[in-house]
Amino acid sequence: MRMPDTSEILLQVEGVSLAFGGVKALRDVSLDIRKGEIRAIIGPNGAGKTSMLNVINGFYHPNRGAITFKGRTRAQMQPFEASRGGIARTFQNVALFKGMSALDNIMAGRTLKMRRGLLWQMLRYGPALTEEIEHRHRVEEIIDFLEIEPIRKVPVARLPYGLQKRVELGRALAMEPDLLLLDEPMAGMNLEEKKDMSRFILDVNDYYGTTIALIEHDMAVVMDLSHRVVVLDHGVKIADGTPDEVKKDQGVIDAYLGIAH
Amino acid sequence: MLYREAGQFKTTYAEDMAIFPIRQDRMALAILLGIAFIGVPLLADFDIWPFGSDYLLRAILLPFLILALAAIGVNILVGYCGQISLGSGAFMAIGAYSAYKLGTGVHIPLDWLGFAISIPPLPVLLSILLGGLAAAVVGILFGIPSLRIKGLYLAVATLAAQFFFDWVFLRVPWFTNYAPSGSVSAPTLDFFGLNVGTPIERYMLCLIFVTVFAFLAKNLVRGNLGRQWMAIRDMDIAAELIGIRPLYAKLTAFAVSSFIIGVAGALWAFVYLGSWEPLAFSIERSLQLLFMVIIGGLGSIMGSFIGAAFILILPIMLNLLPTQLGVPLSTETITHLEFIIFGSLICYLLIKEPHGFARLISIGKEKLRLWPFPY
Amino acid sequence: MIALGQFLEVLIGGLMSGVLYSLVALGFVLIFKASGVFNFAQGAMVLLAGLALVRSLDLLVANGFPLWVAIVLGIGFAAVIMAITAWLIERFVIGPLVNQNALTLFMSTIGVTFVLEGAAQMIFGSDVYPLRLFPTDIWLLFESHFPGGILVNQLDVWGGLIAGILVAGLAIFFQQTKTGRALRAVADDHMAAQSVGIPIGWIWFVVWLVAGLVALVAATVWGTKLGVQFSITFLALKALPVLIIGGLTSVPGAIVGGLIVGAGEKLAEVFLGSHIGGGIEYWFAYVLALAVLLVRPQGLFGERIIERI
Amino acid sequence: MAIGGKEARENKTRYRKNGLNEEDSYMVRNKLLLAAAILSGGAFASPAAAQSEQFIPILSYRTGAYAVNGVPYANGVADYYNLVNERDGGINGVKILFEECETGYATDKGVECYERLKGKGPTGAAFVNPLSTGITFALTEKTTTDKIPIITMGYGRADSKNGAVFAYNFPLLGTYWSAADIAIQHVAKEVGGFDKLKGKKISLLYHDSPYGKEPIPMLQVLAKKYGFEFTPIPVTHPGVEQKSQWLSIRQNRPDYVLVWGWGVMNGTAVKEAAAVAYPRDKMIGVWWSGAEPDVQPAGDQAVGYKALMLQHGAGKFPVHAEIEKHVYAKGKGASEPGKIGEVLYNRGMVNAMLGVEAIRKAQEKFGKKPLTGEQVRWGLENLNLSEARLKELGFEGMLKPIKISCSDHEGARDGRVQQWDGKGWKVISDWYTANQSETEPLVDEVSAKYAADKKIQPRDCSKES
Repeated sequence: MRMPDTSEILLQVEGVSLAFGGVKALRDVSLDIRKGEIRAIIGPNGAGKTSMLNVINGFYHPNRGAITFKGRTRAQMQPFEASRGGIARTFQNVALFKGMSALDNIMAGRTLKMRRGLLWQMLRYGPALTEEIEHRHRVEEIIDFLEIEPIRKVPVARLPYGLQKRVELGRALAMEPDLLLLDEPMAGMNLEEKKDMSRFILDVNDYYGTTIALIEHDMAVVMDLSHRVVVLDHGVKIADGTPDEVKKDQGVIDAYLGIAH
Repeated sequence: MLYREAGQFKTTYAEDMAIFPIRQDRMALAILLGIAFIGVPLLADFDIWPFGSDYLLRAILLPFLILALAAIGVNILVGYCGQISLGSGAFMAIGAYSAYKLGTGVHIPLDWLGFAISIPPLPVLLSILLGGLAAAVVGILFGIPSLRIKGLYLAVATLAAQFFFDWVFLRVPWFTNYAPSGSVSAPTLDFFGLNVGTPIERYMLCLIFVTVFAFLAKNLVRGNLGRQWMAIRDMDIAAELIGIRPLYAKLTAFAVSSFIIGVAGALWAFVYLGSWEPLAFSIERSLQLLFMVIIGGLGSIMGSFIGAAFILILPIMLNLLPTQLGVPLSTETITHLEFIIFGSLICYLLIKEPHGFARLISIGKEKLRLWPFPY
Repeated sequence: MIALGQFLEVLIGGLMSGVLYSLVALGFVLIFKASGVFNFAQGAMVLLAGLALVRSLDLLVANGFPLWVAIVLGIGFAAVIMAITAWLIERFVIGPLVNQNALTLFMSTIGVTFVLEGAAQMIFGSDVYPLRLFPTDIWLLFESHFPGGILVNQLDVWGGLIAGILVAGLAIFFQQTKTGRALRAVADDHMAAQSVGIPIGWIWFVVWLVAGLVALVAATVWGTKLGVQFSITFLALKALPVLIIGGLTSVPGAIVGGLIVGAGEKLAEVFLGSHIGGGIEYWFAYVLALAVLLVRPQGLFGERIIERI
Repeated sequence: MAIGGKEARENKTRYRKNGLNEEDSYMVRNKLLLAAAILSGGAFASPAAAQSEQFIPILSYRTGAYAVNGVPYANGVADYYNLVNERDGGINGVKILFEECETGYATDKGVECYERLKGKGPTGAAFVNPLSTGITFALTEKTTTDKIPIITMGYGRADSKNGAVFAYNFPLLGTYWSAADIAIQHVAKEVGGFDKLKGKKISLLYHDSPYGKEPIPMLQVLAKKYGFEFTPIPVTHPGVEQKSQWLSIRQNRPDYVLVWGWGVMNGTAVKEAAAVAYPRDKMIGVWWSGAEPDVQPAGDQAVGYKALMLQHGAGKFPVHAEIEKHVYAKGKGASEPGKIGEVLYNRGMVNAMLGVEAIRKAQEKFGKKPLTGEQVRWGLENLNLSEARLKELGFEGMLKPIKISCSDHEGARDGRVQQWDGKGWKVISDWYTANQSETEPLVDEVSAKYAADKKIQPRDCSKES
């Protein structure tokens, strides 16, 4: 496996706590994501993994802590800051735009890069048309890459789950992100589909050099894919390190076996 | 076998992105436009029934075209952007009264500042378009709550616009040029020296408006902005997280939608009614428009036309039919039956195809594509 | 300077009118709570119930029945009509539309409105039918304290009493009866309720029936006030802001919302309307509702909307 | 359709070149009609009308919020046409063909109904009577273009009294400005003279629509002249909620409240007045707020309520006997027999009679055949019903003589006041005639403005015959 070339830190989360009413989803968690690596976040159900991703891209606002992204430190992210800064993500329960085709879903990922105003778009002429075609080229590259050419015009609601996940990945890739957050990209997939998805993730990391943070339950996948793993349990970080280190950690084993502590 | 796209290869993305990528669709549209732009005027010109009498033109086609235009506007907001509005009637009224004011000259005395704003009467075309613009501005204003209020709560909130503007145009005599009855009548329809008076001229005028706006709207909804609207509609949170600004997407939808509805309102007042009062744009109108887009198909420009035709013409047909067939029923019974049948049909259609006629057509097309094989 | 007497009088009158709006709004809340349907047909149901009641009453009285017998039989007849209506709506409209989005359901109830309006008038006639179940005389209170006293209409007081009894009855129904509890379960999650064996079709029928009976109660009061006639259907539009302010899912909310709307719009009309042209109560309630929503998007008593992803 | 089109086109050119006779052309037209009717599912085909019938549309509303008032009126109209057909075999042998269209008091439906019916019959609509001020406003221009008179008896736009500008509008028997003047005359009489009006408070409770707003300018003029304090109070359509208006009235204690309502608003006004203990005999309704359905539901609370009469009131006259004999006895009556002679039924009948008499007048000039709207307009403009003629028609005691002219499309402006005694309407006043010196300046001013806006060159009435 290729190791990331730098140890430059892309994103740093420090001492983040998040509570909903009385429920504490995250308790004083710190972690960093280095540029170019694949970072896995694992933990049993309810450990606060998705909450962590939500904090990173600004959907949840932590009660305490700081987030440093590309060298700028803030108490909380805003969704638009995150997306503009190059954080893209996929969701645990596919969050595609159900009424739109696969192509349009991925094109929607290009929104931030499209500049032409309402009037040009209304005429669909000149610069607006040129822009639309140019972005279509980029999107078609992604479609080729994900091997979903035949379904590009199919409304996503009609696609099987595995393909939906792929389209969602395509939408995130269309944003040309610096940091890609994947929330259980392989949940509910069969072995074949998992293999495909793993290949795409590695290729994205390899080919585009995109930094990836992923949540995954399948340990085999996690151990194969990721450079470094962080383990959460009940909102607390209990381990952080290379897959091999984490695998041997007694706290992690206990957490997964459900031993009270 | 008629409807096949085999053999139609697209070699560029531009071709693939054309408004109707399938040849047969293009031909159908060309024929439809041909009939609308050439056939109808020809028939009317030679006094050929049913265009010999004004009824079809003035009482069916004219309101159909204008309400179809309004339905396109409503569809952009409700169908594409997913923001339910029950205030469309108000935006039609704003378009109508603004156009009326601009068309008859605006005079705002500002005595306390020592001067007055006076705008001479503007040409009709400009007044209608500016009327749309006024509706767009108010649309943006009433769109702001949509950032916080969602779904049916928003729908009822938009009723505030409906009732407020009903009242404003009833109560503020400035808008009606101090007409004692509060009923106003449109200025002469003078387009670049051409006086639009006869039914067929009115029809052509509305047809041009509707065609132009339908194409512009179609371009918008299949472009970047349209994708943003639909993204907001389908999953606003995910949309926000991929960089779509809800504020921008929702307010542009409110603006574009209100603009089109406003223009339709101005046409309704100027071209169809001639004289009107705020009751012409009441809550019933808003509900009627909403029905049109839902029965026609949310998120479909073509559906807006079908919905408008259905909702406008069905009650008239139901009302006409017993008399035509010579069934001896009293007017009262006919009207009650019209209500019952119309209501039942609405329910039936919603149950059979909640996505409206547009979905039925696309299913039909798919079947046709595969025909004669079942799948 | 606003006279205190007049202010109190308008305030009381407004609160009372508000309770009458609540009577209509209650029906909305019941149906929305249990099935997520925003029932535009509530106004038409009031008309139907009122017509069924007053027409059968007239017929019975004309045939020599004593008044109290006629009233009991008339109310029974109207209740049966509402039950049939509830069954038809559940069976042919709401049942088949289960799991559709809120907008489709809402529009289908407008379809139902057309059918009910047409059918009710075709069967029972479209004239205005006087109904006198409650006294409509007035009381003048505190005449010693204020010139002219404070005017209170007995009908309004009856309306308030009935609304109180109705809310209490509904509370008991929801809390104490098996059907009521099943109904709350359905309201929370109808899939889950179905999976534990609650017959959902039956429950929805019951809800529409209860809403129909609420409509009947509203019809007795409003019918006495206006005479039973088509215009009663316009009450639906008066009840909407009440509903929104109170929150779509809250029975007490419907009452409080009614009080706020009634008092607010009457005070606004009397004390503000005279300065800006009159007729502002036409939109005042809606603008008030909009303002409330901007602060609390789920209404005053509505369940909080939590966004997840 | 394409084939049909070609045929007709050929037919038209042939007609022009060879002078094809009218009958042939009619046949071709009929064939085309049939073809087109089949093509369009028959929905738009007009049934082939007999050549000798005069078509009159009835724009009515028998459903919706205003049905309570619309039904008796429409019944009166239909019954009178049937009477003419059954008793006289039509107007001088020309049978009346009439068709109702339901407007629901909605302007756009009214326009649709007008378009639907205006071309029916061999000569099109003789005249149209929308029974809605809103529809009247919307139709005014269209009827002028189509040359079809629009009869708005006791309603419509008050400025259309000026026939020089409004050639096709006929606000017969009284406009709202006349009504306002008559109402104030009656108030003056009750308080003991016009000089006593000074300082009195008169409120106008009005339906917030063009209908209700029409009298306001006239009342403002009168208020200035006589020095009474005038307060307009709007009631929003349809008028079910009037509590705040009446609470205000209770505080302001006006000496009189004029009611300009329609439909449910009238009955509600009476009940709310009772609810705030405002004396009903200080309320004066316009002639649209003074019928049985407005007071009956209120029961005893309505006793004492007064309303203007558009000349006639309730009650039966010789013409009613004729209707019972020729129409109801044959089972062709439209109304419940018990409701014949109600105020609005009578008004519908009067309205139908004036239309029929206008056609009869026009037949004197244009021949005893179906006439066009333009010809009927001449008949209306030259209509002159004397006392004797009214007696012949069986309307003696209901109406005073009417004479319409180019400059006076109103024809008469007389009214009385009636009072509800709990069982029926009682006439309580003498005849009043609206003072033209009050109304005329306003009519001239407003109609001149309309003419200028619409670029209408007013006719010179001295040259009209």
